[in-house]
Amino acid sequence: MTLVGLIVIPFLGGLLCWLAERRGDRLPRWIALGTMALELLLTLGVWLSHDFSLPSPGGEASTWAMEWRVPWIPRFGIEVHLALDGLSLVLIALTGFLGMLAVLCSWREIVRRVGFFHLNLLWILGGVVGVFLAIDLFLFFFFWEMMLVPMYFLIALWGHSGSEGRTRIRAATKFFIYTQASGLLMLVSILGLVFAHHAATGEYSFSYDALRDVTLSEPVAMWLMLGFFIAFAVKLPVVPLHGWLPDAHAQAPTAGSVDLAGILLKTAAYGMLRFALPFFPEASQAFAPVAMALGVVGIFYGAVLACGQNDIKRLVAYTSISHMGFVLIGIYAGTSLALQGVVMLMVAHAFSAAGLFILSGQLYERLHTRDMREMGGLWGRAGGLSGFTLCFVAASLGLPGTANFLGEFMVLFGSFSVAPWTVVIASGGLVLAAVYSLLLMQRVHFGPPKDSAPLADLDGREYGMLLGLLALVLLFGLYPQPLLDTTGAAMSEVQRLFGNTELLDATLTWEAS
Amino acid sequence: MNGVPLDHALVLASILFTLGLAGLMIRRNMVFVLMSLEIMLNAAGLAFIAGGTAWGQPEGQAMFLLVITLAAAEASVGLALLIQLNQRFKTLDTDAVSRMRG
Amino acid sequence: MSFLLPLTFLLPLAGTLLLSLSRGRLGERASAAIGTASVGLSALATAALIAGYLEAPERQVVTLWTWVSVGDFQPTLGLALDGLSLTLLGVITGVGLLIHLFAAWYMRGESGITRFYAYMNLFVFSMVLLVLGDNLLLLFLGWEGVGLCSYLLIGYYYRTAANGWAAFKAFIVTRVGDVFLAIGLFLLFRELGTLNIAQLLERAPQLWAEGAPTVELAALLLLGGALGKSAQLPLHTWLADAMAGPTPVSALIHAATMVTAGVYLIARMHELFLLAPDVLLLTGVIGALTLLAAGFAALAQTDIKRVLAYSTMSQIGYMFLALGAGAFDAAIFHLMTHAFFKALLFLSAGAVIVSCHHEQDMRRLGGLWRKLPLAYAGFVVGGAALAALPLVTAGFYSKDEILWQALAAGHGGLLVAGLVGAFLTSIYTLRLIIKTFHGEAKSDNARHAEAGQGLAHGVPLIVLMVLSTFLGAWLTPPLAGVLPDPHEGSAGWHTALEIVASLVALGGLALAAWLFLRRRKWLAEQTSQGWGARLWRWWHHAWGFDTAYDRGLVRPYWRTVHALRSDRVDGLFGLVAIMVRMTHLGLSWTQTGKLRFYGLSMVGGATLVILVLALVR
Amino acid sequence: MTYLIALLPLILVCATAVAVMLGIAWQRHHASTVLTAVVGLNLALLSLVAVHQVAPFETLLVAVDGLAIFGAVLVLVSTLACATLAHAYLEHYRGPREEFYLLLLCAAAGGLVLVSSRHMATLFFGLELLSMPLYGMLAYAFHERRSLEAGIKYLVLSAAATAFLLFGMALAYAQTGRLDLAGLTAGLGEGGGAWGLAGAGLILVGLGFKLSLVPFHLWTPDVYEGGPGPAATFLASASKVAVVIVLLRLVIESPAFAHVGVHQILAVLAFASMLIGNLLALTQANLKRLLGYSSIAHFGYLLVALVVAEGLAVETAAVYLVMYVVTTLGAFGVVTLVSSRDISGDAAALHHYRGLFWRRPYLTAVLTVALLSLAGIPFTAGFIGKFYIVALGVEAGRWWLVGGLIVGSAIGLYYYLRVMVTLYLVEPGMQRHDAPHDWGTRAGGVVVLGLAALVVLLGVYPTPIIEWAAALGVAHG
Repeated sequence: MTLVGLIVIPFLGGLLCWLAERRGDRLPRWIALGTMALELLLTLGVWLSHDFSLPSPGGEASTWAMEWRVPWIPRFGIEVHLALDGLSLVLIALTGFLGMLAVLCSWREIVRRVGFFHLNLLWILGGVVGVFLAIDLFLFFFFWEMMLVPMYFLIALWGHSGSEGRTRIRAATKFFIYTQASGLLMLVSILGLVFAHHAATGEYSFSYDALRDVTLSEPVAMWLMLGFFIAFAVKLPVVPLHGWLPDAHAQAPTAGSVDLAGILLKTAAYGMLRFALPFFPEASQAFAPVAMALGVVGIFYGAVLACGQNDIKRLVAYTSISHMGFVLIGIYAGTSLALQGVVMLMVAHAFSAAGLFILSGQLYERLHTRDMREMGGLWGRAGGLSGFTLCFVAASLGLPGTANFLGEFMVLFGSFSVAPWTVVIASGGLVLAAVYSLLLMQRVHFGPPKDSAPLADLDGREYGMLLGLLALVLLFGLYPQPLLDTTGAAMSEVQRLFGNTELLDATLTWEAS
Repeated sequence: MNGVPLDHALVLASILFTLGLAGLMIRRNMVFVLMSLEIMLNAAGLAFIAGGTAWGQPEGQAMFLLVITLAAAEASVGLALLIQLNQRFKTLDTDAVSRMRG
Repeated sequence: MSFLLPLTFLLPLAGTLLLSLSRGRLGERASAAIGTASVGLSALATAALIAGYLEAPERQVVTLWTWVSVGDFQPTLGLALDGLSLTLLGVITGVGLLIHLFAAWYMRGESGITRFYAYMNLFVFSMVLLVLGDNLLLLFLGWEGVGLCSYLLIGYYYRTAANGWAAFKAFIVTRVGDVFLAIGLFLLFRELGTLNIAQLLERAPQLWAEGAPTVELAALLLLGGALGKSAQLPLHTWLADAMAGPTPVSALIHAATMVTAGVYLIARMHELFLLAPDVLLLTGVIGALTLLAAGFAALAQTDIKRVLAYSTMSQIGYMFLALGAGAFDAAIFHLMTHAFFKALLFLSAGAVIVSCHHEQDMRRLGGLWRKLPLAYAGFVVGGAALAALPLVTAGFYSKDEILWQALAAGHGGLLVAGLVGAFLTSIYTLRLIIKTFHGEAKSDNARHAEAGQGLAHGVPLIVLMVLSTFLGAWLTPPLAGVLPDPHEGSAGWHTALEIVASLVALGGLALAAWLFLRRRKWLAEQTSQGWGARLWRWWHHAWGFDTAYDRGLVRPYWRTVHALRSDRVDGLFGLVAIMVRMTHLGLSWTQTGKLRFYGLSMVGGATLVILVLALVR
Repeated sequence: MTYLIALLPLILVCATAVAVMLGIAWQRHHASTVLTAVVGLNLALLSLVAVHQVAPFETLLVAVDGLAIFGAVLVLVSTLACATLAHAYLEHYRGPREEFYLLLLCAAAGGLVLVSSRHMATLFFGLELLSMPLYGMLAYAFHERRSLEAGIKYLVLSAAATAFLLFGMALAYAQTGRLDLAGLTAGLGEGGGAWGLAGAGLILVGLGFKLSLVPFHLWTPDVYEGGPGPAATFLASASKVAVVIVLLRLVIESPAFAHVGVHQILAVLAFASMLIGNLLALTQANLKRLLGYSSIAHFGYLLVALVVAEGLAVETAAVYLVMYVVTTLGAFGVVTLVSSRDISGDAAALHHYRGLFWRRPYLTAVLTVALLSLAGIPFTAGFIGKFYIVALGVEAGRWWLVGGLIVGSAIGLYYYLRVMVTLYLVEPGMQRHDAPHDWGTRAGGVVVLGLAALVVLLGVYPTPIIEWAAALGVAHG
């Protein structure tokens, strides 16, 4: 039931916020904050009370720490089937935490229709939690698509209109169409799997375990895998399919950007780890070089474009593309080190990107612009804001000691044995990461100040948020083991299913001989 | 059976039907449009009769009765609307009735 | 005693945290006090460690906790103390303390002292971690950390955009080297399955024969990292621009400690490099080239600090030369003495600059030796050490050791390069002193120079002066057992070389004195026209590397950025959207609203249907 | 007796129509007329339970089986909704109001005949009984130019389509000598001959027109836009359902009709309808026209079930129909309610709806849910429908159609979202034509709220509908 609670709490909280709107603006905020705090606490409680260490080596025992299932649509064997393992736990905790941040960072920014705003915000989070928990593919798809709607409203109604004719509604629509259309491809693939299973066993089932065991012919597996891959690639995003991201990030309100970068992008990586690789190990294996190449392209393309932006949020958005390139490489490298690195990088990127977006939002509140050409020399004016920017920029460029460094380097270390050249080229991205990160510093905080009047310093809420984020970035950068232990079992399961070990062993023995 | 082969009758019906269609597409006057419709319906009726006769069944003629009834009903409703058309638009030109488009 | 080891970096870290979390509530004095005290305490801890080590010279390892543990990948937060790291630790905290102290004088009255000390402490923290880390990943942490601090401190005067760009350049160029280092790490980990330095060095000879391609590659990659950090060709361009930072920063980071990290890295990994003789030789050649190129460039600078910057490159070139010759201990010895005398020179330069109201162009200085006696003394002592004045200076002993080792190892070319470099060093050093302190004051700033006062000003200079003399050379680094023993050679040759080197240095000084005191006009004429001017400009711009990089890399990159700025790939999808819209418009045109047209379309449709039926059958 | 029970719904509806007619003749009274109509329809709906007991039941002309009952339920529910909406809509109409219900009841009777027809005569009879009153309903507000235009257009084109259908029937009859559907299709399937073939084609054209499939779709937006809200609602829901049921019988129940060519044609029509319908709606600024285009696309999707015509096809079609009807009724219901105060034509232009949320949140919520459902987003009935279509396409390996559906719904999203967000935008100086505050307690409000609830409920818990449809699939598949 805890699992159901995890999903239902945000939805109920959202409704409450809406209803509380008529009692003033403060109440919905507190309700939303409380809801997300409850969610986080519940997750932490689960974390403390369950053992996420490695399951029995045979792997036959259930790999889930918690499970809950009831039939839903018996006609197709669809069930409400929720399950939790280390990976989902970490991501849900992340959702809870960033949810709190999202509520906090819109405390001042959102002044119109507060209740409805928080309804949307919490429903997104509820949908995301659903994605992380659903093990029935129908249910997964259900939540996958459902969470788009409140996100759409969030961007379309509370977003900022951008420069150069980019309106928030256009951005929101673009986001929606990209994700929805690609989602349908995934639905097609899911159904393909289901019917393949039906053909083999005569039963309809959308269950994870059942569909994982379906044997497919090679071309069919490849096509179905591509369906999944494209859906996740759009959301991650992988480069030719990234078009929605800069617009959506730039135009969304701060809370929306935080959620998008921090959590929604992670659902894609989660999907790949949970579904795309285990379902189609051979096809994924065959596809891995392409995927990794796309990852490399993403790293460089995102970095180069980030350098060319004038809008600070667009810059940060493109850096996300670049970072997700590393994630993609790590996922398809498939060694346990790389996969653990992917988890690390996801968490780290959630923090650093959230930090940067919150900072951009605070800058916007103070300067009423996101155009970096109108900034410059803020260091002396903006007080602690610049210092925090520096810290998060450092995290974003992968400075050792931050979680981002560990994530990136674990990915690279782990992938090097599988794809050395990819890693060598991708490492070049580290230089570009430094370029765009420091460019941000240079253009916003260094140089001659445009105006001498000091800006409002950070208040306690803002300071606390940023300090908390920073502390987490450093904590996971220096002592990540609790996190890695939690996801270790889940990742080794992925690695086992993905079956990259043979390949790895082969290369090693070949080189040793 | 009489000497008219089924095919001939059907060809005749087809010609009638095509005539009606052509009228529908060419004439702009609402009255002629309604007349064209009548011709088309009657072509269908003719075909039914031809078929019924050919197969020696009464159904064809029964259908013809239905068709006639329909034609009458349609004409009456059509004429009623025609009168309103004339009142509101001051014309019987169907092309004038094209305010809604796009 | 094991608690002392972490203290060496935890104290500066505490300083950083205290300063950065103060949110600007600390005053100037409090900030300086905290910043200096933390390093001072760290230096005390180091002193205790040194005492302990001299008593019982054995390797100490302290593991704080396992950083990450995934399969084989198990880097720890582990510290290892041996003679090599102890030497570096002493230099970092000792010289660091003096410089922190001096900065209290230098920075007085500036805004943002708290920030300055926070950065400085963070730097000391990172640098200590760099030398203490017992695995390469932790070393990399320190490595990048010092890079960040260097970036921040170069850009300390953020209001001038150029300073920011200089900092930017410094970070990016060193980052290029860092990427090589990182790839080297990947390679080593894949091949040897560990990042622990001791284990690496133990396993490497077991796996690889001397000169095996993989080990050559790994060494080459590490060398790439070292080149970036230590400003050696071809990644040297950032150091001269890095002088935009406050002068104590230049002294600490860009002379004494951070830039020598590359030397430390190679010395630390010397067993790997010994397995890769080609790369080792390359190291020496690069060192020789850098020392010459930077020596010539130093001749043609007009900014005090830039002269010193090129001189630093040149001296690190010596260290690389020594490494290339296999004389690792000589390199470290020179690293130490160089830290003393170059810090002294920079601090003296800082004293001059502040005294002269932030004037640092030699063409606008002059005649200061009476007004600024202490700074003058610092320059003379430091300059003498830099020029390796025989017998009385620390620089003589260390440089001599390098040249001798090069000879003993049979690298004649390197020896010649070293001697030529020594000659150049003498010339530019004397030029620097004469131009700055002698002749007439050439600007109001110089005429109204005010000598520095106070302990914070005097103590560091005097201590460093002492260390720059032969007294400093007595502090022999305890490197026995850590680094391979120096080459043995005949004592006769050694003495001969000492005499030759002394003559070269003295000859350089004599030539410089003659040129800059007697033939000033002739020199000015020669450098302002014809080939002389061209050569001068070429050297002034340090052989035009910057221009070449700008044209070859930077501008093409920005052109790419500009070309892609509007996200062309996304534009392709935009094209689809436009097509959809066009189709929509085309189709909307069919909604004419005309009854007859609608009928027509029905007939058309019917015809099609029937045709298809007929055809398919 | 069985006969009577089997035909009880039809009888009840006709009787209600007569009663309404007599009532009008005796004394005009809006509320009581509505009441009579609603009671009659409800009785008919209830009587379906009894019909269920005797089904399946067949005569030469009608087949009262599961499919017929299913169709009858949908038709009656739609009619009920229309009647209730009409009450709200006509409340402020200056002119005779009561006749509308008479027409509505007649059309409903036509629909009932149509869903159970298994003979050309009943097919034709039902279709005309369904269409003829619609002319009147569409042109009901004839003093309003648009309404009149809609009526005329529909009259002429529908009559032409009827002519096509009739002529097709006649040709087919001449070829085969049979008028019952099974026999006719069997005859055509055996070889047909040129006349029979042409006949089959023409029949398809006639039915295609009623379903507004591309290229017979041009009338749809004009008629939807011009017709009064309740009439358009009926046209979009009950009338289409009935025709689909007929087509379903025609294509699925008579395997002989599974002539290759027919399936190819249906596939092409489906593909074209999906794409063109959605493309046409792209920048549409009139909500009713937009819904018209959207319905073109939706019948394109639905047609996939008829193209496949095996496996899950019947089940898919049934589920999709339910989802579509519920959603469409909701969407049109809101439009009708919003328009109900407006004297000068229907409030269908998008700017009428700007910021509606901040004036009438619940109504907007209903419309939002309906639009989301049309777009096929989870948590709504439309998603289940779309899921079925995709599943069917995948199962049958009709990749082109699946691709068309994906592209179509991507395009579709654009305009659904556009409308949706308009509802929430605030503009200063917005024109306000507010509904009375007690709208929600009135019948119309209750109906649309109930429909929205149903849309969500079916989206979350579709099992009852699926089981019903699955039973149909077993019986007819």
